[in-house]
Amino acid sequence: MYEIRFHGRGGQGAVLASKILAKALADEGKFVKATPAFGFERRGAPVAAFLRFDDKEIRQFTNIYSPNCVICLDPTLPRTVDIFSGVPGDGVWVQCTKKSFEALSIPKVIKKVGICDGFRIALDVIGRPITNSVMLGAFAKTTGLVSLDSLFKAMKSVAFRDAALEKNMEAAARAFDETRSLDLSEV
Amino acid sequence: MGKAYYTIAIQPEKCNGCNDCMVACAQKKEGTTNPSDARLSIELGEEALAKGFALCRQCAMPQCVMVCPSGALRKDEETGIVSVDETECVGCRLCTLACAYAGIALHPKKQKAVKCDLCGGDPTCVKSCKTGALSLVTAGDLYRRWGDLEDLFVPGMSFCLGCNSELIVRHTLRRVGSNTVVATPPGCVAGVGAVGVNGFTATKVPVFHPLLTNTASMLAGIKRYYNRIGREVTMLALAGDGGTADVGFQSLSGAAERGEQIIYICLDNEGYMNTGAQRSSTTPFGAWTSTTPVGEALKGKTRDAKPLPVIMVMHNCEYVATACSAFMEDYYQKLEKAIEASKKGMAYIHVFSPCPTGWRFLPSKLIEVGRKAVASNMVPLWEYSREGESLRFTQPVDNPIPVEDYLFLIGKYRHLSREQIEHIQDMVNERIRILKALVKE
Amino acid sequence: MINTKYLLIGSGHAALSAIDGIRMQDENGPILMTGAEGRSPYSPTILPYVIAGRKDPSKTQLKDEAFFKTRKVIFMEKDPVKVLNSVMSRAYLESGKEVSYEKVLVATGAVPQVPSIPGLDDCPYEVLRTMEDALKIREKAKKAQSAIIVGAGLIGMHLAEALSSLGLKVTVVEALPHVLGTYFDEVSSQMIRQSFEERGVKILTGCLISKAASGDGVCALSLQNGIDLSANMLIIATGVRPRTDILDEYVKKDKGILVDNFMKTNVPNIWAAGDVVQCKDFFEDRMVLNGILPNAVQQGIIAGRSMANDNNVKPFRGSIAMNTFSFFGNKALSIGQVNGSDNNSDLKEDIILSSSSVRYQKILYKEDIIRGVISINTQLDPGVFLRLIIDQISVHEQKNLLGASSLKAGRLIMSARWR
Amino acid sequence: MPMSIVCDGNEAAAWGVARAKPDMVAVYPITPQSSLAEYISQFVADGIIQADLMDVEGEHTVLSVLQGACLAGARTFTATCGQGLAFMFEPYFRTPPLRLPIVMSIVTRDGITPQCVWGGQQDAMTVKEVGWIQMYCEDVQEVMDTVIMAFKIAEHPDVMLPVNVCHDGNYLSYGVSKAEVPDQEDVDAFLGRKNTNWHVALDPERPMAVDPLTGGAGGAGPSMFVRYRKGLCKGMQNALRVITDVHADWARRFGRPWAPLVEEYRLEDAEYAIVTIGSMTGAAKDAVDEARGKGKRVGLIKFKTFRPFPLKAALSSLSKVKALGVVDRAVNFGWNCGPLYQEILAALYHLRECIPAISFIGGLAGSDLTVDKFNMVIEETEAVYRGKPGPTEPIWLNEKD
Repeated sequence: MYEIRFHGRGGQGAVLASKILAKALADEGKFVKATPAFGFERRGAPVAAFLRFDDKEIRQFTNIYSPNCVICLDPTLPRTVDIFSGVPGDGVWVQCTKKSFEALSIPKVIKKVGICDGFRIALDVIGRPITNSVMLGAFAKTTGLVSLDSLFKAMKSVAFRDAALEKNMEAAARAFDETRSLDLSEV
Repeated sequence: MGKAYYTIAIQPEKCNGCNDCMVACAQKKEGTTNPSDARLSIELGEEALAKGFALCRQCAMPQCVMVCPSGALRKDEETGIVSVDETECVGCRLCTLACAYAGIALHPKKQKAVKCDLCGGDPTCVKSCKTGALSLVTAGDLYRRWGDLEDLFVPGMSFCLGCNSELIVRHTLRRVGSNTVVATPPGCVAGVGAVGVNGFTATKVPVFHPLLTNTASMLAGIKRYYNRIGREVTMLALAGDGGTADVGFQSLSGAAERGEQIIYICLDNEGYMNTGAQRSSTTPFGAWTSTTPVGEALKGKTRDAKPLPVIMVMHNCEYVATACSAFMEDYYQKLEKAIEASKKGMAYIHVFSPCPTGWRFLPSKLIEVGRKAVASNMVPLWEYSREGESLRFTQPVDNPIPVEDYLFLIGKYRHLSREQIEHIQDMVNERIRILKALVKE
Repeated sequence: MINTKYLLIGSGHAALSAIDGIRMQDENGPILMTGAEGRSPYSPTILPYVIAGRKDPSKTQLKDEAFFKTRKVIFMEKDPVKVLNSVMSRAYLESGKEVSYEKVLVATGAVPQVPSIPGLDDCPYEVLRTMEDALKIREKAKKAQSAIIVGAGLIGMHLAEALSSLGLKVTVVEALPHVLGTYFDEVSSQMIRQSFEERGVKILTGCLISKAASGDGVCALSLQNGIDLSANMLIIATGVRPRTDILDEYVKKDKGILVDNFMKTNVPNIWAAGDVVQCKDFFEDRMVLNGILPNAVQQGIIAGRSMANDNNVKPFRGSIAMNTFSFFGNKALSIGQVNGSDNNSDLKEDIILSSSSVRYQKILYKEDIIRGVISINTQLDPGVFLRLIIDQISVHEQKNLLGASSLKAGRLIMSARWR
Repeated sequence: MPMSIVCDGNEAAAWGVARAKPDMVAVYPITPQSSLAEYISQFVADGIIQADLMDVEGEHTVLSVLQGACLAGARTFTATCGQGLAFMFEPYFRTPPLRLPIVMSIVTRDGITPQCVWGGQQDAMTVKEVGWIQMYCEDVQEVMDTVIMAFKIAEHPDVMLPVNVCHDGNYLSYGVSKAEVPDQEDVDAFLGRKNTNWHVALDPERPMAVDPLTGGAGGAGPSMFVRYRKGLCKGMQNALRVITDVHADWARRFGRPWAPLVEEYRLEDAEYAIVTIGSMTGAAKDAVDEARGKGKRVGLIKFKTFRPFPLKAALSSLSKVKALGVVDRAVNFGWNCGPLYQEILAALYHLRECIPAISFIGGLAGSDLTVDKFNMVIEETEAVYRGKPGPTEPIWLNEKD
């Protein structure tokens, strides 16, 4: 079983991202379960979403406390939220940032880091700093756990507001191209 | 005395001003085709519905006959026709002064009074009218027509002696007819067994108890489904003021806003009269109820009644009217409009329903209480239709009697102080002022 | 002794209307009506027409036997009440009979008012109030060539037309400046006067009489302005006064019997209606005499309903002056307040005047409410205008049309108010 | 071909509604049911649901219009929770005696006060005594399937009662998982011909008085009233059989054999068991597996049908073990325990022996019932099984979160 925790701010689409990824993984034959952390939908407030997938059926519908992977949709969030809480080790971290690897402080529990200047891509392509699709592209590139095609397919089945489907796919694709990853176990 | 006679009735909205009636009359009575020779006259005003009629009503107590100094006018006790004996008329014209309907005039050549004699009982004008604006009816005809309709409530329901609500619900259902689902929430109508008791039903139509709170909602659900399956069934609420203005108000408000096709009749007896006369929001200021009692410190209700019918006007209703059993013809006309309006949306009629038991007056005074309520403007009778877009007084009261003439008929007001009466009079004046502001000139 | 529930004293319009008023509420309560003249009920209003020969005196009856029969009324045609004992609820008739009643309506009407003129008592003058008076005048007129009529009120002017139409040379003497001054304003009054004068009737207004004398089939009057008049007939038509002489001192009277708006006197079981009463005025807060037929009918109905304990009876709206007056084929009408100039300066007038023909109309308004109408030969429905005045209907929007096209406007306004 | 989707529980319920083809739906939004209201509205807008959508002014009216429509013959659906359910209570508690087969999802939510918009089963548990059938779902797919089955159960002539399909606010309402939307023709065949008001109707073509005054101290009233009451109780008892049959039929047609009343998990050789209800069961099963991996003989009993209380099925399962840990997501204030626990105690009276049981209360106000929590439940239950005296008060699982 593989557990992913999304961190974002209200309005960036973390919950939707977890849904899209769940669909994409399901399409690839995985068993999935995703739940958002619940709260009021205030813009800008830290939010989290959880996703489990496995090759066999998953039964538990709970939050995730020791994720294998942390996807963070907002560059400022690591300063206010302990996004690495409970990561047991050998963790994967996909971060939206324009910083370089060198400028990141990477905790010991993280084995692999993927970075992507999601804000710039989102602003360039979508016109708004909504980074969920972008960071799904970054996740795909970093981990290789899901294909870009599956993500596109999942996006198509989600009702994007403002008919922004094309732009979201474009943003994800560009993120896939631009994401750079660093495998610390090889360092 | 008391006999019902024939008269020619006019429905102004059907008249197209063709003059056929006048020409036919002139031909018959004067041998000319000049409308001005006719015994009836219809003048057209500038607005479509404005018509000026001059036509004898064959009054029950004809003033023209009573003032005639010459003995030339008489009302036939058998046929009811008021006629002129031209040989005895001296042309003094006092009869024309006595008639407010312009129903009698002086013949310009003969200098004798002339008037409609119903052509002896088969009036030419009515036959000539193609639009059906003119018809020959008896005053009693209306009542007979209503009487001929089936009473869809069973006899033997346990209403109080002289109950106004019984009068209204029986007449209402007669007119609305059997293709109807009746909802009667907890209240007097339900309390007397309108839905039935212990397995016996009290109506010949489908009937049910909604909750006190959801009459309009339940009817809306039924109606929507019948619409869905393409059946036209009338929804009729017979509810009290508690189920309408108090706890039932939210559901009524929502249904009106959504334009649910319901005829909603509120029988406003100004309190919870079937459970011991407790206060409701339509209980008027100063009234005694068992929860607004009269004692050293309190003297009846301390707030004015909620003006529900006016509130309903501003509620997307198709039709809103007030009514009173002392004016049954007025009620029937409103009921007919409500039936039509309910095909498009909500029709709401607020019926003033004096309660001899809970208000403390003799059952025999019921109609008098109703008349004085109207005459004092305590209960102004009006209607509003979305099509007409204006409020209209159906029984305008130009010189209202003082409210105390009404209040003192009723036990629940017996304790009122001068200040309280003045408060009520002020409230009545203020509400009439507001209503008048809603009348489109 | 006769016992009755309702006693109606008088057989004129007021008493007859009271019958219908009572029967609206009480179908069977015994009603006894007493007349004075031994005739079927008739209206004094018809008498000038009898004199003129336009009405057969045998066909003046207002109600036939069937009327009394269907309404279960005992009518004693010639049993005038002499005294009414209000304390004992008894009426003593001139025939010596006694009637014990539960409720009584006094509708004794009025009697002519004769001014005190020196020498008049010795003159063979006539008055016109009863059929007997009318027949007498008619007989006398057949032999006479001329007549003097004192008083240019309705009766006087009616008589002037009647006698003139019989070929008599008629002179009318009036103390006031205008004829029919109660009902018509200066302009209309002048029009009427002119019409009379064109037909040879001599009219002297503003004239007071200093003395009367008679002899040799001729009556002579000396006027204060020095004019002397003489004629074969002298008729006094200076008005009437309520006939209250049958009442005892317990019933309150002023000029007439004082009644409230339900026609009740101060004595609980006594009502009064018609010419005998003094009642509320429609426009002003004062008690006025009420010698007007339509008012008498209204009062009779109200009195009857009130006597029968009809709780829904609406109070009398107050006395409104009104009359229709026909002269030489012309039609005059007067309702309500017609003189805006006097003490009613807040009234506004809307006048139509035709100089070429006898045609005049004046509508008086107080703000948007009609207070009075005068019409001479214009087209309007008198009853409709009366209703507009009584109901105090605001006619702001229709004022122009009311003046220009009174008939149509009146009908439109009234019809809009019917159901 | 069934459509495979990944959706949350609210969308799954909406798909269930779509396949059941109701005539009228009325919804008033309330967290965490709102997205269900939105899905339904969107489905109506898209023509996926061809029902009359009554967008009314509150839950009280929601149920009222559905009662009216149902009395005229309509198949109806709604959903609510928490305060909405409380506001609806007046018409809610007359729906069963009116014998109206209305289906309503309760997207369970904890009660106020303190103010709370998160999951918990306090709402549904509070209204359990008035005659609605209540079924609690564990999974997204089960929500969809149960909504469809609910119509068949409600409208069964032997039942004629309203059904609540309960799914947990937050965890199931927003929890996403793979699900299959059955084909319309298959559902049509499963539900059969619709006949919702054969029994009670407001129709001028067959006039009847619905709900006359009945009762009083003498005459025909009291016995008639008792007849109505017994009829309702009978309908409830019949429902147990019908629920079982309908689930069996569903399994046969669609290949998904949901336990209709009570589910047993690894109970056959269990010495003690934990008892669950709703979406917590998944984590509980994982905990049982873990414990089994450590050699502990623990089993699990899950209640799907809570009303009517499936006494026979419950006894059959409960009697297989020697100690019980009952986990509730609501509070029974009167007994200082969880409501399911209280019911289990009542059921246990029917066994001649005394089985010790502990009341656990967790998952209130959206709190998380994780595998760890159930590990603790298993430990405590095992201790009681081993002879340790059970606690006299409930154990509050999220007390120290």
